[in-house]
Amino acid sequence: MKKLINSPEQVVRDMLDGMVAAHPHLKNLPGTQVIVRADAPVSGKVGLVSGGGSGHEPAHAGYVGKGMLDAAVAGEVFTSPTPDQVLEAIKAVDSGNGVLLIIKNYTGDVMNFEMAAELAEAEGIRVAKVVVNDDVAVENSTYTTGRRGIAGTVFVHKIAGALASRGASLEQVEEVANKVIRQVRSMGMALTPCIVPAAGTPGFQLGEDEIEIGLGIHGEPGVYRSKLMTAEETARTLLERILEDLPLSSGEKAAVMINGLGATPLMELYIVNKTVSELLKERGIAVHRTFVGPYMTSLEMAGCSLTLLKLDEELTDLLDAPARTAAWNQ
Amino acid sequence: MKKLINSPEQVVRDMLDGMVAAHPHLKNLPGTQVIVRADAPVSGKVGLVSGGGSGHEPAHAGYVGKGMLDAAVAGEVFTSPTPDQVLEAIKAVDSGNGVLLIIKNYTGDVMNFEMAAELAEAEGIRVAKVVVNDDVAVENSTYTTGRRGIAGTVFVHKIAGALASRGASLEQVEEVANKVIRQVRSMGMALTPCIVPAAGTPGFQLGEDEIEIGLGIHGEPGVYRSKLMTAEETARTLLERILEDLPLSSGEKAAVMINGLGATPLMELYIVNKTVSELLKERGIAVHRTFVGPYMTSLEMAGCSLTLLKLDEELTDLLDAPARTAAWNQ
Amino acid sequence: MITLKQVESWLIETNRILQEKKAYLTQLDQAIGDGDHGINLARGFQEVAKNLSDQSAPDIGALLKNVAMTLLSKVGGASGPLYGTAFLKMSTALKDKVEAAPEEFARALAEAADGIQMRGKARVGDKTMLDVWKPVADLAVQQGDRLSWEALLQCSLKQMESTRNLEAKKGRAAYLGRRSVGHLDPGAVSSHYLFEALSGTMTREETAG
Amino acid sequence: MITLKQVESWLIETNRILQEKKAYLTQLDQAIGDGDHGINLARGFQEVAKNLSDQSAPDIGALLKNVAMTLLSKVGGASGPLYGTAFLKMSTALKDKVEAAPEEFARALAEAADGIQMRGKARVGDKTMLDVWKPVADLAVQQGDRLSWEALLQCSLKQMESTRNLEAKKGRAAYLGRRSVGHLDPGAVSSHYLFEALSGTMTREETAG
Ligand SMILES: Nc1ncnc2c1ncn2[C@@H]1O[C@H](COP(=O)(O)OP(=O)(O)O)[C@@H](O)[C@H]1O
Ligand SMILES: Nc1ncnc2c1ncn2[C@@H]1O[C@H](COP(=O)(O)OP(=O)(O)O)[C@@H](O)[C@H]1O
Ligand SMILES: [Mg+2]
Ligand SMILES: [Mg+2]
Ligand SMILES: [Mg+2]
Ligand SMILES: [Mg+2]
Repeated sequence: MKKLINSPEQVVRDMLDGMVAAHPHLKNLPGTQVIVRADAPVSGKVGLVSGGGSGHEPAHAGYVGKGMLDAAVAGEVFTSPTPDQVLEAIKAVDSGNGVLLIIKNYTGDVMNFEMAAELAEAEGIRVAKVVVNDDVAVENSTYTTGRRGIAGTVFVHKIAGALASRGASLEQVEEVANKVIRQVRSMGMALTPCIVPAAGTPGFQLGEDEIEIGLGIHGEPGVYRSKLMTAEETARTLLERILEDLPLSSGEKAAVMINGLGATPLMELYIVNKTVSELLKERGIAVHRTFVGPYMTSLEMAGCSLTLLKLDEELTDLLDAPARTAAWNQ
Repeated sequence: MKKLINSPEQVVRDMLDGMVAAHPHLKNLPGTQVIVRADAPVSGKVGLVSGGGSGHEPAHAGYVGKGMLDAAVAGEVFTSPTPDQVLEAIKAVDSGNGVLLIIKNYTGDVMNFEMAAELAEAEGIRVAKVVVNDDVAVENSTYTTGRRGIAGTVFVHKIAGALASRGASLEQVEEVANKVIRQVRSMGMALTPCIVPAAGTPGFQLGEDEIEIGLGIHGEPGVYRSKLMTAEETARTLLERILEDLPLSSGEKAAVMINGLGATPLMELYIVNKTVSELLKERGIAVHRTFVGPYMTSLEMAGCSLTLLKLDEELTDLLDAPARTAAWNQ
Repeated sequence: MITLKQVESWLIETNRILQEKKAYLTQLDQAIGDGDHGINLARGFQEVAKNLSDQSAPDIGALLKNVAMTLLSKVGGASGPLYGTAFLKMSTALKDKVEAAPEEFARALAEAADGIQMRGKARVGDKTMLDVWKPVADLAVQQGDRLSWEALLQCSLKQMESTRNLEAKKGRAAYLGRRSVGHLDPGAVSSHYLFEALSGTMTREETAG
Repeated sequence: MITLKQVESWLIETNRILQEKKAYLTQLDQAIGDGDHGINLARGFQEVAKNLSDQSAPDIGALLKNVAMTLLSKVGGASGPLYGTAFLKMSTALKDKVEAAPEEFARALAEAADGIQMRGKARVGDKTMLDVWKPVADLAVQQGDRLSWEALLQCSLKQMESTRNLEAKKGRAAYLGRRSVGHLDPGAVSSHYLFEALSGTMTREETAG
């Protein structure tokens, strides 16, 4: 295992220290793994809290700042943070206007955030929750765990954050977050596995000409294994599966994210985007904006995910609103 | 070789297509590998042109936009672009106020850009050149090639770009670029090699517990090989070498860049920054801003470089001036 | 009667096994999950064992409440809230008790299993830790004051093994669908270690006592 | 006399060798450079060969000028401007010639070598392509009209080999310092292929003619 780390047990602690050292607009709540805006709580504003296991950087602390999140809770690598930590985040960002929890749909995240919400409500804080489940690779069914939350989560942060910073109510912010969740879909693929530092070995093995399609962001294997494909075939595979689930007709408008999983360089992501943009053009779907880069990673996994967000006027306006964070500035 | 590409011969072409598709503020000069601002030439402004081999994304096209570069010329992977291409860039961005070429110090880049400058001057365009050589890993001597240009180049883009966008003259922009070059130093290290797509095999081999110290950004081997170190030791090694060459006293101010080489995730870069920020604090050096991320990469190489830029009031002001590009927004 | 001391021994023995099996549990989780289960539980129970030696609780209920809070705040992931809830429910069932009759302890286990079901919304057969907890607790309740630790151990082992051929319906392994078949569920295995420790501790103490 | 046709054959033969040695040159460049030398030259000379079959030049000077412009715009890197400059200088020296005497051709080679030196600012012994060009051109000039293609080939080979034990002072290999010793310079090797093709073409044509 070749990593620039000090010790596997320390990675999250060290990373958070390095992060607040780099970004003066962030602070670390003492004794916790919670990163909050240095000016939290922002009075008159609904607080936005997200988080999850670490290893997805810049998610989520990279999205803390004006116009996006108020706090991010970092669990151990690929391990949901615990309820006490989430509670600290909620308390730190509540200005009396209530707090929205943006949760990625994993059993652990949902349970830990739910318990924190119960604890916060017991302390008299109004809490709402939304659960992001954008990953179309996974069968959606009420009998199972349902779909995972992956890169589409970042659009929820952006849009809910923009509305919150305009002074909307908790109910309104929750509503727009749920609208994004209804209109966003993603799917990923991996060229290589990743190594949880404390585990020291890769989560799965892939042959020199094998890839995993429909992969999550926790180093878990994908939905099926395939032969290495060209960037064009990859883009087509991901896009077609997404469009099956989120029908977009000619004339409709979308935002696109080509997300790198950690070790895939921008060059390759742009090559994927070439095909994605061509295919969308063929179908008459207007691309309002395209985001290319590492937005929701999986340690040093090589691969990418594609996210499509169907836009209407409201979402477009909020997507384009200003934001000042470590990983999203506009 | 596992890459998200269509064919090794096509990577640069496909990438540029994907890039202009993603970023409407960019356009590709037809029939070339030149990316220019969509609104070029900007009247009344000195034009800024940079470029080099591809494989360093987001460098350089990711820095084209308001407040930074006017054009970036993309060579084949790790291969300097040719004089005719650079000439097209110069012609496209000259508004009559002259053009500054920002060249990384590699024999090929220097010669190709020089020839282009000669051709442009023959066509009556005023051209100035600066050569960035921030890599302290390499012995500096007039008898040799001298130091390489690596991640520090991005600070030159930012600061010269800011001054140019304020309407300064070619001489003034050249002068401030040279000031940045005098005050910026970098050094890199790699955990893994990278693969030039058309070559298909890694440029060098590293054992499971070996790293290269003093590495460039073209997949060339480093200055020496070492055992795998902790992030702390790595940060210390790079920083000490830099400070030997760029003495910074207590009370002086610097900007810091922790640059990822392509496959190193943000988590690890932040862990490196933890130590860098602590060591600078110990020495009483004030960090004005810290940039963490992939700024000047080397395909899918794992590793990082550290850059320090000594700041005075002028450079601070220009560093903080607005910029709107794909990879640097503020 | 089950004493406070025995419950302490049980937890220390559980920690010992989990530390020993940390890598194995992580391997199991790598196959059909995200590879952190062993790490998560080893971190949590390490802390439980540390707290046991640092401070003493007045009764079984208080002791198990401390354990629950430690697991909730140290484990994370899916297993943190699940194990945390299980111990919280047991602590409520054994509130103020300095010792517990076998049938009281069995009812506490049943409360714990129901807590896991309530929190995780899984059913037996979904290839989760519930596949061990529920049948073991049911057996214990059924046996009442004639509780056999050996029978409980066998049931736990059998249930753990049963997860191998199931298709996961809950938790991270569910994303794999049919590909989850053929692998043991890591949470079922760690739960079995808990019951192995319980049975071992009780048997040893009975023999010794 | 060296004819326009022979110069064309020389370039076609050079391209053939470079395509064949593309991977080898790239390997050499991976060892002490950035691994693109074979790719760069193969791309450039491929285009040269293509242009030769597409259009015909009236004389050697014009032909070599086309070659120079093609290399300048297709090769890139360090070798593009260097080879481009070399051919540009040769084209000037052989301007308007439909055939060239051996001593004229030798002077053109000397101009080319000087062009490489001017452009790259290297000296012989710096472990660059100049280590082949300069001595080969010097020998050719010295031999004048008694130019021996075989001697020229031997000189080129020897000079190419000489780069192995040198420490690089110019180009990318210079960053390696002492670590560059023990490896052939890729540009010296590709330059040798150029002279191998020259010697081969001329010898063959002499024998045939
Ligand atoms: N809904 C659920 N109900 C009961 N047990 C569950 C549920 N979801 C997951 N589990 C258990 O949790 C175990 C995984 O725990 P762990 O690896 O620590 O968490 P995570 O899946 O968040 O990484 C699974 O093996 C399974 O036994
Ligand atoms: N200053 C120089 N003078 C002469 N030849 C040089 C000089 N610098 C480099 N070269 C030659 O160029 C070759 C490398 O070419 P190439 O790999 O195509 O370019 P790059 O180094 O830009 O990748 C070297 O092997 C060397 O022979
Ligand atoms: Mg986990
Ligand atoms: Mg090169
Ligand atoms: Mg797990
Ligand atoms: Mg090269």
